[in-house]
Amino acid sequence: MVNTSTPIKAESKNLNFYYSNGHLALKNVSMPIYENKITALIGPSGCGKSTFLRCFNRMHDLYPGNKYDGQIVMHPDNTNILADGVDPIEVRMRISMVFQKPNPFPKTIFENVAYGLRVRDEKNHRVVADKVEEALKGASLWNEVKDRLNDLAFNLSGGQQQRLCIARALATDPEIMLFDEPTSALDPIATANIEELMNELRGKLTILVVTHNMQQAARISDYTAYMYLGEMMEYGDTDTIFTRPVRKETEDYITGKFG
Amino acid sequence: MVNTSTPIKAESKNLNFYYSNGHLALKNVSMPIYENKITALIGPSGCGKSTFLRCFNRMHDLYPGNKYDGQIVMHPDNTNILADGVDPIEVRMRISMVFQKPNPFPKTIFENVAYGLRVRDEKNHRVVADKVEEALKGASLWNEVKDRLNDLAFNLSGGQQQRLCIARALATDPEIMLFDEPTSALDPIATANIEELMNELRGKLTILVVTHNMQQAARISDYTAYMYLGEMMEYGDTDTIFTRPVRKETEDYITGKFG
Amino acid sequence: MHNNITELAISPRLAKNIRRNIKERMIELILMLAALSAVFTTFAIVAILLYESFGFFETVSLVEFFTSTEWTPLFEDAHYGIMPLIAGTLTTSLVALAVAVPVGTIGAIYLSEFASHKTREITKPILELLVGVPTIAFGYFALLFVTPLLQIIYPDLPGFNMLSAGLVMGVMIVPYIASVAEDAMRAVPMSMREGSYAMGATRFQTALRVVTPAATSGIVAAYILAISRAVGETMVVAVAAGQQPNLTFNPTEGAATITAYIVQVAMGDLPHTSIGYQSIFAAGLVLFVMTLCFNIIGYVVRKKFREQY
Amino acid sequence: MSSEHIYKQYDAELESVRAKVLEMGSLVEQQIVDALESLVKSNAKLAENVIKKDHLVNDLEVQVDEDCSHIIARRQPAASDLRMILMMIKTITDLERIGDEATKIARFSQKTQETDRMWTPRFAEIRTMANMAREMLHIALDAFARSDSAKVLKIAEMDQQLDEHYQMSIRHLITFMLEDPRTISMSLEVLFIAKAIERIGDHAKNISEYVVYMVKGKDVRHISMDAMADEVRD
Amino acid sequence: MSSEHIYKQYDAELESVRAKVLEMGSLVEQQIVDALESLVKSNAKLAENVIKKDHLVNDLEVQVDEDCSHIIARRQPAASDLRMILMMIKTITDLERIGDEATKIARFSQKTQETDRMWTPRFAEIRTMANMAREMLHIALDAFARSDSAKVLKIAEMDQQLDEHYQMSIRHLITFMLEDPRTISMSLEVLFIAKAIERIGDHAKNISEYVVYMVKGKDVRHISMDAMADEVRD
Amino acid sequence: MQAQDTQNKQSASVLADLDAVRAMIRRHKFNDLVFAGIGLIALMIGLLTLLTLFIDLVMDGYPRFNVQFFSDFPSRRAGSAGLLSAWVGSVLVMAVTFLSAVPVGVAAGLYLEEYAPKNWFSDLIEINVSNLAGVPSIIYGLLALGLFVYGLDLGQSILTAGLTLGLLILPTVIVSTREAIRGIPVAIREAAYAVGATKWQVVSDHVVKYSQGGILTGVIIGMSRAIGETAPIITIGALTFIAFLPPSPVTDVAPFLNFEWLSSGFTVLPIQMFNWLSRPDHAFHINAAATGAIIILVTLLMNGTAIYLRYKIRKNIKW
Ligand SMILES: Nc1ncnc2c1ncn2[C@@H]1O[C@H](COP(=O)(O)OP(=O)(O)OP(=O)(O)O)[C@@H](O)[C@H]1O
Ligand SMILES: Nc1ncnc2c1ncn2[C@@H]1O[C@H](COP(=O)(O)OP(=O)(O)OP(=O)(O)O)[C@@H](O)[C@H]1O
Ligand SMILES: [Mg+2]
Ligand SMILES: [Mg+2]
Ligand SMILES: O=P([O-])([O-])[O-]
Repeated sequence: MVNTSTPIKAESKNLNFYYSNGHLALKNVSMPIYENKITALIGPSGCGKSTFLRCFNRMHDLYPGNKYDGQIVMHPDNTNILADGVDPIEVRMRISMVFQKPNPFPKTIFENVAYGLRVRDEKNHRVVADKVEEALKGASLWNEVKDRLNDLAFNLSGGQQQRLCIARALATDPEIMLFDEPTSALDPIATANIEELMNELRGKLTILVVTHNMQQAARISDYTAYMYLGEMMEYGDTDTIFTRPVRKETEDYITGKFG
Repeated sequence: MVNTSTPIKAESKNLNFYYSNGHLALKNVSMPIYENKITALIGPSGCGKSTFLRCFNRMHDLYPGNKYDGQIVMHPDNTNILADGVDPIEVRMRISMVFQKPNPFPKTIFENVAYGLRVRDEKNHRVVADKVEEALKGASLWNEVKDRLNDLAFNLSGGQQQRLCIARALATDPEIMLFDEPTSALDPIATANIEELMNELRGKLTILVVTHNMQQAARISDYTAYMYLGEMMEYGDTDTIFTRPVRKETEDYITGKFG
Repeated sequence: MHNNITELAISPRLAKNIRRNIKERMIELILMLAALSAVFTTFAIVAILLYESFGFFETVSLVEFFTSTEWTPLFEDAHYGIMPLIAGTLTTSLVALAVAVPVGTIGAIYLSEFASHKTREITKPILELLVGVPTIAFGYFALLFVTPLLQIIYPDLPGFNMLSAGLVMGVMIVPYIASVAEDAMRAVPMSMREGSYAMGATRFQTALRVVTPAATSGIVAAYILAISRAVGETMVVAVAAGQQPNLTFNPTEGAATITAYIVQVAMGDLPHTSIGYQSIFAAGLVLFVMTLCFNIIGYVVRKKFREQY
Repeated sequence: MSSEHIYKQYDAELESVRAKVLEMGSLVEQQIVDALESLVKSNAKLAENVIKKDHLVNDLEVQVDEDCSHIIARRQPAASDLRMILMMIKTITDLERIGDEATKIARFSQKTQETDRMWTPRFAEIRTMANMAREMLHIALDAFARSDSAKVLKIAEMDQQLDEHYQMSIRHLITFMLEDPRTISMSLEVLFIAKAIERIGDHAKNISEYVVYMVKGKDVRHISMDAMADEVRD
Repeated sequence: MSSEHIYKQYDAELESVRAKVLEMGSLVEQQIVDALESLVKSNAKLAENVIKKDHLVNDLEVQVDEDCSHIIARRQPAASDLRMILMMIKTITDLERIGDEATKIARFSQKTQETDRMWTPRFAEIRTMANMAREMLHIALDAFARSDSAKVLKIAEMDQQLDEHYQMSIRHLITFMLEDPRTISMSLEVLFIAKAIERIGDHAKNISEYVVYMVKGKDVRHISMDAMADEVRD
Repeated sequence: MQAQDTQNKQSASVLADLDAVRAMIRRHKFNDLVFAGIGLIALMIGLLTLLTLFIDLVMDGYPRFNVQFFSDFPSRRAGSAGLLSAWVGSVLVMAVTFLSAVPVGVAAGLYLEEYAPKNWFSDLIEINVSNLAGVPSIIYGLLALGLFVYGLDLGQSILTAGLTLGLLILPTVIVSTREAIRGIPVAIREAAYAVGATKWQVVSDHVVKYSQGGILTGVIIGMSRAIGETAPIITIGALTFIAFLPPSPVTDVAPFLNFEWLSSGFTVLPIQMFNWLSRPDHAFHINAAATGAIIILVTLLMNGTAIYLRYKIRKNIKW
């Protein structure tokens, strides 16, 4: 069912996750993330989608007391990014993230996109300018902002801001991009633009996206994983999941029989 | 196309609306609201859906400088609720509203539902208690809260809070209920519950609902109006609007060809 | 037919309308009068200051007021140059700011970005307590604790000096700046920080490059409000800096500030219409105008910050 | 169908379409029975009835199609719900065709009664075939009603038998015509009836194949019976 | 199809299914042409080709059905998009049937070549009919490709003519058989071919009716030609 | 084999990159550490000062912590001087302050948030309030001196002092009232209006109720500021040596209330402290220290209460 000829970019193996209050939010989650494909995570609220996603860039390390147990192995180098010896900052340099609400920095458009490079001590102006342009083009934003790169990012519309955040993430050449409900704060038109953009990134970038909106997962993803109560209930290619899921739970969720 | 045998409960006639900054947010909007049916308003963000909805309970009167021009006629008494002589408070006693985000008062569950009665100077304890129970039953919440009516409303989940707000509105026996994106702050399961509840209210109550979510309009409404840039582009029964709309603009919006 | 029925149903409501509306109007009127008290107070302040200063400036020319380098209104040989008082005020304020701005800002950054949740929860209230300590206590502290301490290091320091008054005032203002600046930084949404961390930034990079710029106007507002407070501060300087008008910017000397002068005059029982009595209003007017300027700037900056989030 | 949707209305809508499809099925089944009865018993009234009732079937087809399109537009069905709807959209086309074939038989029946009654012997074979086809349709509809995908095997087998019967009856008819050329015209009518019955069997088989799609999500059209058995089993 | 969807992928998916349907259409059209050619020119190879290629049509049917179900599940089509998808789901069933009928003709063609060549005269009529049916299919597919609902009227008219041709050819065949009972077996084959062609016409008409549904959102099945003309016009 | 090779190479290059990256990260993290140290020191400065200040006062003043200190009038002899007239004065002045500032402040806050139309008039009030909050306290003293003492001829009385401090904390009360009200979401108001409530019903049933805690916090903070306020009281000319108590507010004859105390002369705690502090005799400095410790204790208690209240409110209300 799953196309096995596509290389695997990352793989979670028996991943458990405990929040600082002891809550076990992920239970033995194993799944592959295929290279240059879009993988969507769906499931009812509180099932652990965001928790799972945020394991990939060790975002949980920002808040003390959280505990990982299990592995997330990146390929081709076979690094377990959850291992104790691995610095979260190093992980975040390889794996970018785009958040639910557009969160541009209070800087100019240019500086927003350049931020990742500055953090990486890139001093060469030419290199920075080129990268910024490339990233903005990649995020389909270049044409709209090329004449006002020095405007404050806050002056952009919500959808543009979100594309700016995507450009910011793109500028650092990440190996994987994480999206946590990237459109739930946007109106339908901006949503469609972001979805279309993700569609264009497919094939160039490995994407893992959490979405509340089942239909969105159906529209944009190649593979879909259905999570429930911290467990991975079913994983498969999107066409299959949406037309003939294997498990009753998935079927019920997809056809609106939960409750 | 539109079922003309259903009585009309209210009707907007050539309604224009100006915000205090002079912005003309509604342009000559005319449409009927059929009795005991669900009418949905859809359209891109900023098209004036909420503005239109809030004319029905004169919510705009709370903010000075806004101006109505045109009529909203209620039947059977033929009152133009926008007329100068009509007290907005009186209008609000006939037409209830449920908001985007659940907004219970920081009071007990009981007092939340009873509030509308208190405002109407209802002093009889029996009457109040009966009405509250009835309203909570009407909002499918009674079974979940009957043992803790004196708990603070904030202790309920988001979906329950929204149903509490519906109960609060129901308790005053409104003739029309307005819903302004009632589920956009809720997760899919709570959303489905609210939609199912609205479905149960159909036939007992006239409902006007604004929704961002086209599919929601498709699921729950009997009639659908498509608004664009403050104008009513198309109005018709929901089946027709979603399978063979007349206007190109509606078609494009519904099939996702905007942009 | 229909119309009749509904009219009957509505008319008792209409009757209630009128009573209801009168009640609503009355309440609004009362509340408005209360709000006007603020305007009244301002006008009263301005009027009193102007009125009494008017008497003062009938005797003293504005030129002398602003150019004379001596302030001895109570002496036989009276001079009316406000400059010494302003110099004293500015010097103590600058010393205070020199302490409060760096300490307050760094403290704020540490609290909002580095401190653990627990540290923050404990430290923040203590800082707020510091704001509540009566200034007279700080005056005592400056005069009887800090000055002797400083005299160990610097034996020539006079008993009344602006340095110790300024230093204590600085520490007194630290929580002001730290608290307001930290609020401003905390108002920067967590999502923005997560955005930065997600790019691989460290805490310090995030604090310096993202949080601080985002909170700039809030932090600046904190500084300005702190200046205004330093300028208007009375008891610390009155107690510890001495009450001798002295045109100097050397903090190791003693000097009177505007506020200290007013206290000094008010302590002695001057006759109501004397020039000495009037002089404190003239000095007060100057002080009022200075703080007003800072307040307005601070207000504007803070408002701008509020609009941002 | 097992658990219920959160949206009761949705359940109701699906149920209503499903009921219409089943109603259409029984209408059509009755048409087959009546058409045959009219043929065998020379009951002109019955034949007329079959023909008159055809519009009911047509109306139901249009209705179900419209209902299904409304459900798709309004409910965004997925997985089993979607498969059921697509299945029904296909099924009604076949049911409508079966109705047409039944009507065709009824028309021949009317004609036959106008002419002579010498054909009764041939009817025995036709009757067997018709019963078989009716049985197939019945099983297929039952499989739909019960979401029973396994029945497709039985129906496929019956369809093969029916085809054999049909081939045989054609051979018989040819012999018949050769023996007595005066019967040619009449024989042709019988041949068309046989052909119609054979088609009914085909349509019933189609429906049972759709049931497999609905239940298992697998397309078993155009594959061998062995392959089909594999698909249905697991 | 006029303006573009915000989702280019969606446009691409719709276009791809549409292309498959059209491909299926031309495959089937070619099958008709080839089957007839093989019959007329006694070209056994061609006949075999037609039979061999039938699986291509079947495969396309399965593919389009799957694609459409995926689009419905993933894109929640509405309005014209939805109508187009439903239309295609129906259309391919008819196309597949046309393919079957063409294959059937090809089979007869093979048989005919094995036996004798005395039947050529009858082929003239068959040929006319077949051309007509092919023409109808062509117009229907063209109407689909161009979203031209008006063509349904022309096709309905042609279908009537085709039906008349068919009735006539049956009468001719009966006369023929009566004249020379030895030809009965062969005549029946020709009769089946005629019948197949008549069915092709019917299927083409169905497709053109679906086009009306796709373009106008109106169901013009089972109604009189006049009513149809009304619907198409406004 | 080949594939294996390229894969190895690829991972090798990734790892080489990683070494550079790791070195960079180490550098960055060192900066973190340095700054954290500096920050901790900065915070300690404030906290340690407070601690030292308090300990200093307590150590200096501890000989005077006894009952007599509270029950004696001031005296020329440091050893027998007490705080009686000062703390009674403080209590009475605070009463006047509370009664004058709170109703007016809350009403003004309500008007500004709920009633005032958005125009030049409300802007005027707004700017006034925020400016008043920043006006140095001594200016209030001047205002009171010109207005209450001489203008209205109220004299250097408890009433004058109370009203002065009332004006002084008025902006605090108004601002905290407004902040508290502003914390109530528009949605709550609209919800109440939507079921047909009138404006006053909305204000009294909801706005006032839900902002009580916030207002109370503001009032306590304002009062604690007033209690330690020295400059304005000096300015209006409070007496520094008072060996009598004002007439009692409660009497034994009807109507049991007596308002003479309002116009009585008075002193308050901080004035007493300032007075003792200004004397050259070190013995009086001990009295000053003891008084200072007491004032700090009182204000700390009040502030502590306010902070606790705020914390509790924040925890309970999640809009
Ligand atoms: N910081 C936290 N501390 C403790 N528990 C948490 C924390 N964040 C989330 N949880 C819990 O972990 C579970 C999974 O949360 P998570 O945010 O991953 O869900 P989600 O699937 O992303 O839901 P949503 O769709 O609402 O974003 C939930 O039960 C939640 O209550
Ligand atoms: N208070 C206001 N003052 C001035 N203009 C306003 C105000 N509120 C809304 N508008 C404008 O009126 C138009 C209609 O707004 P409205 O809120 O009714 O849109 P909407 O269709 O409900 O959009 P949404 O889906 O985002 O809620 C918009 O252009 C908006 O900018
Ligand atoms: Mg067969
Ligand atoms: Mg025909
Ligand atoms: O629909 P058919 O009779 O041609 O199978």
